[in-house]
Formats: sequence, structure tokens, C-alpha cells
Amino acid sequence: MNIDPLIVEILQIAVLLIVAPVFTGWIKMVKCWFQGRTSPSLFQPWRDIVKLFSKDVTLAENASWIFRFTPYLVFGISVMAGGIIPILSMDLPLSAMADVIALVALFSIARFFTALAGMDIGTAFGGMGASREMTIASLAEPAMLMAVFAVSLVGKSTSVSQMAIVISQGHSLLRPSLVFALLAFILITLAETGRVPVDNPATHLELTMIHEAMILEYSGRHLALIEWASMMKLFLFAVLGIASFVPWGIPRNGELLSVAVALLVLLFKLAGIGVVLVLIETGLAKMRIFRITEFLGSAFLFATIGMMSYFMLE
Amino acid sequence: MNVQLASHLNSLLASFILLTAFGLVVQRRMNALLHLFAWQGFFLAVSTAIVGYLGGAHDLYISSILTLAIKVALLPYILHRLIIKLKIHKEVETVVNIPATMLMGIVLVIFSYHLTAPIRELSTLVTRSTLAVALATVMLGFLMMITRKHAVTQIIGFLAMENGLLFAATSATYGMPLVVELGVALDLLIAAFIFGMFFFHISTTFDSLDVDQMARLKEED
Amino acid sequence: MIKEILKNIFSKKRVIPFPEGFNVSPTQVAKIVDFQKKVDTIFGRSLRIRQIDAGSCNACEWECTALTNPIYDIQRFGIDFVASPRHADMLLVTGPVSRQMEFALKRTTIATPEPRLVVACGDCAKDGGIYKGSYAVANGVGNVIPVDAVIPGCPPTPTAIILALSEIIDKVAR
Amino acid sequence: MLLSPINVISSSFAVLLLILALTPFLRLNQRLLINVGFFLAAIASFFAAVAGFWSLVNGMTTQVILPIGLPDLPFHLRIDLLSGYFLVVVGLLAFFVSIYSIGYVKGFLGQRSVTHLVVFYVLFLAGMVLVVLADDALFFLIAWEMMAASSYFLVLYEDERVENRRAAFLYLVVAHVGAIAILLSFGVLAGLTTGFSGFQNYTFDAMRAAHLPPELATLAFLLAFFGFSAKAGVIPLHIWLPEAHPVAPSNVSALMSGVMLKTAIYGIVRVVFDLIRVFPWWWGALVLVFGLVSAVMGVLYALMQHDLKRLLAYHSVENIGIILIGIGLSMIFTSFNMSLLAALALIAGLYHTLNHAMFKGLLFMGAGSVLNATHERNMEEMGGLIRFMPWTAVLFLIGCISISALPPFNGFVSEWLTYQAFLLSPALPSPLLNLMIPLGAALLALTSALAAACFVKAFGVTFLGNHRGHHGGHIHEAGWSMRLGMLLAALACLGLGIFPTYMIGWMDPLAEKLVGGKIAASASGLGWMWLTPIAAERASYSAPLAFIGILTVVVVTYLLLHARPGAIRRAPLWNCGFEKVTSRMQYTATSFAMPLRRIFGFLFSIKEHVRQPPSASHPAFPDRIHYHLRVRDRFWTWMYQPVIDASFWLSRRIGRMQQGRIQIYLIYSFVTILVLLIFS
Repeated sequence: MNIDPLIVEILQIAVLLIVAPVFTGWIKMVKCWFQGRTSPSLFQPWRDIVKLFSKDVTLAENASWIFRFTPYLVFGISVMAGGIIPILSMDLPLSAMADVIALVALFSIARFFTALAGMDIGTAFGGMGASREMTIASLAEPAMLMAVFAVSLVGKSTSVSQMAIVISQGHSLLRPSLVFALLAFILITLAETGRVPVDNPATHLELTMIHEAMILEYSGRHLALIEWASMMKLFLFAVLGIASFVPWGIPRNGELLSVAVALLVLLFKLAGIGVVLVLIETGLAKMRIFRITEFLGSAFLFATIGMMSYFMLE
Repeated sequence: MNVQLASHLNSLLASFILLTAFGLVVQRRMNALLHLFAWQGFFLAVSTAIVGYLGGAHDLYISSILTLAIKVALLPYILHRLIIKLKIHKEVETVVNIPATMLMGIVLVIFSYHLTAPIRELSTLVTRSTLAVALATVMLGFLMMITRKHAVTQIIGFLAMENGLLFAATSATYGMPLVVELGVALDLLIAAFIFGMFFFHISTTFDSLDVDQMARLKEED
Repeated sequence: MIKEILKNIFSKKRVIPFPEGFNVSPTQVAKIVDFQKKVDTIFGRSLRIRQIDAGSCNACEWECTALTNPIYDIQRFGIDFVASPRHADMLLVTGPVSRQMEFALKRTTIATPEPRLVVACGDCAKDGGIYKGSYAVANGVGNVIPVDAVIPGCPPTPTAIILALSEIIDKVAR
Repeated sequence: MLLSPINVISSSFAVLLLILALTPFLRLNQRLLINVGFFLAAIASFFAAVAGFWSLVNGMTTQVILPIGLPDLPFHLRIDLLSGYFLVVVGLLAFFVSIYSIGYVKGFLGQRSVTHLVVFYVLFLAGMVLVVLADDALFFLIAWEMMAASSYFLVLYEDERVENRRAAFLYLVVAHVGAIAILLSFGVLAGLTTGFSGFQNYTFDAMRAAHLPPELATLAFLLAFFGFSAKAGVIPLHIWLPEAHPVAPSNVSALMSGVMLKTAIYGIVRVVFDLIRVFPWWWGALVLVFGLVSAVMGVLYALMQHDLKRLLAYHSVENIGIILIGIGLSMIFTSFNMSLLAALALIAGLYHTLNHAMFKGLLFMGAGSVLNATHERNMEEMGGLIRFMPWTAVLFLIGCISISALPPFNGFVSEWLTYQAFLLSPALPSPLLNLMIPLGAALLALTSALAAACFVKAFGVTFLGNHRGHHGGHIHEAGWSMRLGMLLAALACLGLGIFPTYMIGWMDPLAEKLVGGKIAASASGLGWMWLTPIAAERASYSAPLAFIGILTVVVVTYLLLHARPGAIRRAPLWNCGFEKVTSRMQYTATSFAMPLRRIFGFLFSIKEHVRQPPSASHPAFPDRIHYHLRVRDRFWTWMYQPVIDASFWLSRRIGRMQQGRIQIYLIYSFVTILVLLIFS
């Protein structure tokens, strides 16, 4: 039997909201294993979020409305993005709401406001975080667009579900353009979601922070929303990668059984992605901020080689 | 394994060769450079074998085995011993402004693609599309020899250029005659040995392998 | 690197099981019923600690650092150290609040959202310790901000800190 | 004759003339003069916008020939789709800015007479409207000069400052170099085809009819492109912008940056797509390259500024670049006659023209009210203004979001269309272009990301944090009319961002007329909510849904979280518990841009040195440290300094002839006569 696409949408957003913290927990878990420690439970991020919701909020005296508005906006954008990327089915009414470029732009408006919130309370750390975040973002943007370009050459479209449909037809792992676009996409994801080697999500040292530095003054439910949203962002980049590079297993339409299967396949893929991510994070050390130019430069190089090899070799 | 899949594989390998060429240009560490070079040889060997399979030119198998033996095993080993003997195996060389070098490389690739367009029109082989990549590899090797100051990195660039040439030969006209292959291979070995001796002399004379030192050889007036 | 990782994954864990691994007297064991459940009761199995060095000699800091290593590894209980008091539930203060740090300590305390715990860690934090009576110190955290609990010891061992934490949480739970 | 756009536009001229007529009587009561003058100006520009919109949607072209002008060279006026569109651009922003001016210009009351400000403002408006209306070379150039001269006097308004005089002079020089090039280009178009026989081919109609040989066409294009680029501030001809815009009164700089630059765009489009029409692809490539360079360099220079209006001026350079990118792509597609894609790219470019007029006008108005309130242009002296002037802050923020090309506001739509045009470039037959053009797309992405960074800096340093300046107390919110003007512009930004399909529907006939392709049918294939430039499965974007969706989620979350009345406690800043936190410890504009300054430093000439005066106490504890940073436009030293030196050298040489004795001059003239007699 077929499910109504709208229900699939709601299902997807539910999956996003629920699974994203678990995905982060899974990454922590694998990391603990790799470091030979006993890990906290898979649901630790969930417990943190719930705890934070139950706590009070302590606002800086000079925080303006932007500071209080930002968490809700960032959260809202992440939730909306969950309805655009095909996670459980490719036939989504909302997936036409934004193509990849608009999706990236949605993320960048979230970043815009986070940076403003960092500058709002007028500490040096906030400004530092904002400055670094915007710098890295502006370096990552061209590489991202190049990767989109390479994929859209193969997918003949920039709308995510269309690309997923086209790519899931051909045996695309042999196409150099997609391979290089994938490499570039991985590097960009590390930069955009603030993972090692670009940023260390677990750092305690203010001077090395990028994303943390902007949210140092958040507390209570605001902090909960922001942390939840950043977990969702990681999850969304993961599913975006799945949809545009390994879309096999995502059904064309919301047929009940295949959606259930798709959920299982998704969890399987996510587990794999988590392991890869942890391998990268354990293998690399955090970079000096001015080495990130080279890091993202190579991302741009990968994407460009992908684009060129489409014209030259395919 | 059907022809279409094989040509797919071949183009994938071509792109990997291009990638390793870029890596050679921007990589800083000696050991990493050697590994990249070995990988490039490996991709080259595999693609040569595939081309041999595609074109039914079976002497290409031999040249692929030659490549495997010399460029993947022997030369990297020699260079490895060399840089260990010269105590530069941990050395990190400064490359001038890596992003700029990358952009230069991209421009070179576009240029070579533009250059090989007429040949692509003429040729009828399945592998003609990889010709541009081959030429780009040669140019990138050249770029590497230009941007690097260190003698060892320069010989690696030289060898990368030679890889590109071999690749061009295989992709343009299913490989050159076997005799030529053997000759080239032999030359490479000899070249490597001679380079090795040179290094010893350079390093003993200037106690460094920085070729800028050679500027001291010109007579002052 | 891969070798190391595989070794870490498959070798036997070196972490000390809680509470039996800690050599504590039966009376204490009787007091410590399942730590995790207690962390659960108030903080939903998630306790975030902000450590404040109020002029300590860094011995206590070293012991706190040891808490997160693979041997003691309090992160398995869902306890973690964070970078900002606004993210924290518990302030772990070490050192005999030196005059220089007094203001910072007060300010950090009001910056911490409710509900919060303030724990003085180490003898100095308790009552000034060996610095007691010096003109430069405030003789313990208690003289500056209200303290919920004290962890004695100079410095307290990681074991002591974990046991004390469990007792503190036990106390607050009631 | 029934009512037609031409009557409406003439009535708007009537209103403008009425202002000029009233000025002498109202001169004595300045406040009344401001109220009446700018109110009437608003009405006039509103009429202009109506006329333009009318002729745009009805696709009607009306021509009139005014019997004035030189003997047997009458003035030709013409409203067609293109001039209609630009009339909308001019009129709409001029409407907002005139309302804004009612409040803003009152700031000058008591300092200096505003009479000539009003007069030249009116002349400036009239000039801009006439430029887009003109239908012959002569009248076009007259209107062009009228616009240039009046804006020169407007820049010179506060003429006691030396920087104003310098900027105005620089602007005058560049504008006239450009004007000469345009004149020559028209000369080529009109004259060389028929060999100057008769003056009848100075009308644009004659130029349309004429078929130029390719090399003459190229010459005409290059001249026109040079001339109009000088007005539009395309790099490397941009240097007058960052000088002139900051010193002009803010309402004038809003008009200059928002509209006057667009008349140059109008000129390029008119000459290329309407007068010449057939051209090789490399013209488009040329425009594209200059557009890309202006975009990237413009935003990078903007990042280095800490003068708010200067920063905005450099962003005008960037946005002109983005517009030119669209036009250049459209030219490339046209030359390979792919009319559909050409229409897409052209609409992207023209759409960005309107968008830039709206948000850049809004931003300059915001900067104006900040300037009015703090008497500061230097961002390092601002901060925390969001608490003193909340309205201006919100409206300025909307401008920032729009110009940073972030959804759901208008800047994003046009840049998104440009990206789509880029992404469809692989359809081009030329393999070389296939490889090159994507790199251009990457540069555009870099530009918009850097713009976002720049406006986080601009808004964050100006409005957020704590106030850095000294006069924190008496900062007041802008007056109602200023707020109204900004509010209208902000609403326009939002509307243009959320209902792009209607806009494209109106621009479609224009695109069809110029490049012969229409995209409106496909663009709103799924209804007005969905913007699908080529096809729904190619790419789609729905601003309304994104806007409403995000809004609902935000509201729902907020309500859910506030169902439980969570106590929000205000506590002082933590900031590592540091005791003496002063507003000087915040990140400044300079420090915000530092990483990018280091990464892209090779593009600027940066002089940076730290001086530590020997202090009485221990050297480890300096009293103060002087940090001096100077970032300069490389183009100034590369291009302009040599020219200036050369001209000074030449004039000194010529000055030798200047003896001041009457006999010498008589000898000069006598010799001249002799020479003439010999050679005749």
C-alpha cells in the first residue's frame, strides 16, 4: 500500500529529529572504542538535550532579541531541510521547495544569524568565533558549488531528489566525476559541520574554538536548540551525501514496505558513515586556522577535477 | 568484463592518475611523495593492462608488468634508500603558496584539454579521451620540477613526466613498440642511478640538496 | 594508526569497574548504590562540570584531568567537563580562592543557570589548606560563594573525587 | 488622445518643474521647502514608476519627437519595454528615497541652506529619467551630462570639507572620460556607417536599422562598454565610487548607488542587445570576465573597510559585477543563439539590477540614519546601536540579509537564477567554455559567501555588542519619514524575494524582445508558488513555502518551549569571569576581517606596523601600543598614479608657455595664423 507523501514528509522530519542525536551518540561511541575506552550510552546526546530543556536560561545583560531569536531560527531551518532531502522516499511534495543551492543558502542563513548572535553579547570570543566561522564558510562555498556542479552534470538537475533518481539508475561509482565530487563533499562536510581537522567539537580551549566560541554564552533551552540543530546539520549533510552519491535503497515512492526497508538501509549507511568520520577524526589532528585554506583548496581541487573529468573522460 | 565497463575503469584510472599528479605537485613530505609516485605507477600499470585488453595488444601486458616492476617497486625503493642515506627522509619542503599552485595546475589541465581537442577528433580509439589527462600529467610533472627546490623532488617530477608520456602513448596509439618501452625503462633505471650519484656529489659539495645552491657555481665578477 | 585502533578496539578495557573496582570500605559501598541511577535522578544522566581554578597549585587539576582518561573515564556515566559555566550544572572549584580570583568566581557562579551545584575540591578549597591565613587568599570557597559540598584531600585522588561526586549527588537527590 | 504612459511621464516632469518653480518662493522657509519639495519629488518619481510599469506590462512602445533642441536635430523620446523597466527601477527607489529625504535633509537645517540640495536633487531625478527615455544620441548625451553634473554638485554639497571637493573632482573626471567614450561610440554607430552624410542617423532607430561591419561594431561596443563601465564603477574604473558615495548626503548616495549606476547598465543593454544585436561570443566573455573581477575584488575591498558608507560603496562595485555576470552570460548564449538560456541569464541580470537598487538604497538610507544619529561613519566608534535605534536596526538587517543573497529575500532569487544560468552552460557547443564557465560560477559563490561575511561584520560591529563611542547617551531613533522610506524599501526586498514568478512574468516580454526567448511559461510551470526557471525537474525554489515553513516551525517551537514558563534570568556577561570588560575589548571590524585579510592579502597593498612607545614602567607592561594598518587599492598605484603624474608633467611643460605678457600671446596667435596660411 502507498503512504501519502505528506505523511512520509512528517515521518522524515520525525526520523531527523529522533535519529540525529543518536547519530552523534554513535560517533562518540565509535570514537570511544577506537580510543580503547568504555563509551557512554548511545542516547547520551538525547539525555543532554532533555536535561538542558529542563534547566533555566541565563541571558547576558546586553543580549538583544537577535540572541534569543537565533536558536529558534537555526532549529527551524534544520527541521525544514529535513523535508527537502529524500531520506525515506524520493517522492516528496516539499523536495521541490529548494534545490541544492537553495539548501546550502538555507544553511548559510542559519550560520549568518549564529555569527550575529556571537557578536551580539560583545565578548571577544563571540566575535572571534563569528569571524572564523564566516571565513571558513566563505572558503568552503566555492568548493561546495563546484561539487554541486559536478553532481548536477551527472544528475542533469540540481534538485536533490531528481539527482538521486538519476544517479540511482546508473552504476555511478565508476564515474570519476562522482568519485571526486564525493571526496570534495566529504572535506566540505568536515568544514561545514565543524569536525576535526577544521574545528574540534569537544574542545575546552576558547582560543581554538570556532563554532563553540559563538555559543559560549548560551544556556538552557537555547543551548539545547542550538546543539540539537548542529547534530541535525551533521545528520543532514550525511543524508545529503547518501542521496546524491549512494542513493540505492531510497524508494521512488512512499510504498509502506519499501519505506520501512529504506529506514533500515539508512541506519546501516549512517553507521558506516559514522565509522568513516571517526576514522578521519582519529587519524588527523586539528589544523592551524591558516592551513584550512589548503584543506578547502584541495576540496575545491577535487570538485574541479570531478567537473573536468566529466567533460574530458565521460 | 565487457568493453564498456573496461573503458569506464580506464577513465576512472586516468582521473586517479591526474589526482596523483596534482598530489605530487602540492605534497610537502618526502615519504608521502614517494608513496604518491608509487601509486601513480600502479594506476598507470593497471590502465596499461586494461588498454592492452581493450585493444588486444598483448605486448602492453609486458610493458604494464615492466611499469609495475620498475615504477612501483624498484624506483621508489631506490629513491627511498637514497633519501634515507642522505638523511632527508623526514624532510618537509616548503611549496610556494599551495592554493596558487593548484589553480595553476587547473589552468594547465584546461589548456591541455584544449590542445588535444583536434587529436580527439582524429583518433578512433576507445581510450582517446584520456589523452588530455596524459598531457596534463606531463605538464604537472613539469610544473613540479619548476616549483620545487629540492633535487630529489625534481627527479620525482621528472619520473612523473615520464609516466605521463607512457600514459599518452598507451592512450593515443595503444602503446609504443616493446623495444622502445624496454629502452625507456632501462634509461629510467640508469637515470635514477646517475641522479643518485649526483645527489651524493651535490650533497657532499654543498652539504644540502637545495638546487639554489648551484647558483654559487657561476663565477662572480 | 589502524593497528593502534584495532588494538584499542579488541584489547581488554583497562577502565576500573564502578564501584567494586575502587578499593572502598564496605560501609562506603553500602552508601554508594548505583551511581548512574543517581546521576539519572536529578540531571537526567547528564552532568556537565565546569572546573574553576581559583588559585590552586594545579595538583587538583591534574587529578580532575585523570578523571577523563581511559582508566577512570567518568564520561561513561554521562559526566563531562564543559568550556562555559552557562553550559554547566556543577562548578568544581579548586584552590583557596585567591583575591585575584574572587570576583571571577562570583561572576562565574551567577553566570551558571539554575539548578546548579558548587563543589569545593581539595583542602585549599575547603578552608584554605596550607595557604590558610595568608593575606592573599579568602580561606576557602565557602567564604566567597555558598558551597553545596566539599571534597577533602590534598589533592583528592580521582577515586576520591568520583566517590565524593556520587555521595554529593546522593545527598542532593534526597 | 487617451491616457498613455507618455502622459504620465510628462505629468511627472510637470511636477518636477513645479518644484523648481516653487523653490525661489519657498527659499526663505527651508523647512517648508524640504517638506513640499521632497513630497512633490516623491509624487513625480511615483508617476515615473507607474508609467514604466504600465508600458512594461502592456508591452507598448510610444515615441514622441520634441520640436526643441538644435535646428533640425529635434529630441526623440521613447518608452519601450527596456526603458519602461528601468523607469520602474528609477522611479520606485526615487519614491522611497524622496520620502526618506523629507526627514533626512532636515538634519542639515541650521547648518547650511538646503535650497541647492533640493534643486540639484530634482535635476538629478529628471536627468536619470530622461537618460532612459532618450531615443537619440544627442539627447541621450545631454541627459547623461545633466545627470552627471547635478550629481557632481550633490556630492559637493558639504563643500567645506577637502575630501568632498577631492571626491567630487575625481568623480567628475571619471564621468567625463566615460562620457567621451560613449560619445565616440555613438559616433561610430551613427556616423561611420553612412559616412556623416546628413544628421538623420543620430537617432537610435537609424542605428538599429544600420548594419555595421563587424570591426566597427566591435569598436563601438568596446567604446560603449568602457564608457558605461566608468559610470557603473566596473573594476578597474571603480575608484571614484568609494570616494564619492561616502561624502555625498546619504539620500543622494542611495540614489547614486542604487539608480545612477543602473543607468550605465541600461546603456550597455541598450547598445548591445538593441542597437548592435549581432556579436561574437567573446564580447560576452569579456563582459563576464570584467563582471567576475569586479564582483570578487569589490567584495574583498569592501571587507577591508571600516567606514560604513565606503563599505557599501565597494559593495555596489560587487553587485554591478554580479549584474554584468548575468548580462555577459546572456550575451554568450545569444551569440550561440540559445535564446531560452539567454533569456534566463538576462532576466537574472536585470532582476538583480532591480534588487540591488532596492537593498542598496535601503542600506544607504540605514547608514544615513546611523550617520544622522551618531555623526560617525567609522564603524569602530559604533556598536550596540540596536538598543538605541531598534527600527533602523531591523530594517538595516533586512538589507544585509538581502544583499548577502540569503533566502527568502530578493538578493538570493536573482543570484540563484544566475547560478542556474551557469549550471546550464554545459549546453554550450564550445568545449573550452564548458571548462571555463564553471570556474566563474565558483567565483560567484565565493563572492556571495564573502558578502555574507562582510555584512555579518557590518551589522555586528555597528548594531550589536556594546557601544564603543563616547556619546552613547543621546543617540536617537530616526524620524517617521526616514523610517517609512526604509520600511517601504524593506517591504520591496521581501516582496521581490517571495513573489519572483510574477516579476519574471512581467519581465518576460522584455527578454523576448531583446534576446527572443521567454521563460515565464516554464518559470511558473507549477503555479506562482514555485520558481522553476527551465523545468520543474531541472531546478526549483519556492520562497513562500520556505518562508512560511521556517516561520511556522520557529513559532511552534517558541510556543512549545514557553508553555512551561521557564525562568529567564539576566546575568552579567561571563567572558571568563574577567573583571574589567570594556567595550574596547570587543572584536572590531578590522580584527573581524583579519583572517580574510591574511588569506587574500596578496590582492591589496597592506601597510601594517605596531609601535610601542617606551613606557615608564617595565617594558613587559606597556602603557599603550599603536597599531597602524593601511589597506590600499592596488589599482590606484598601478593605473591612476602614472596617469596623474603624466598629466602634471604635461601641464607643467605647457605652463612654460604661460608668460603673462601680452606680446607673447600676440606672437603665439600670429604664428598660428602664419602656419595656417602656409598649410591651407
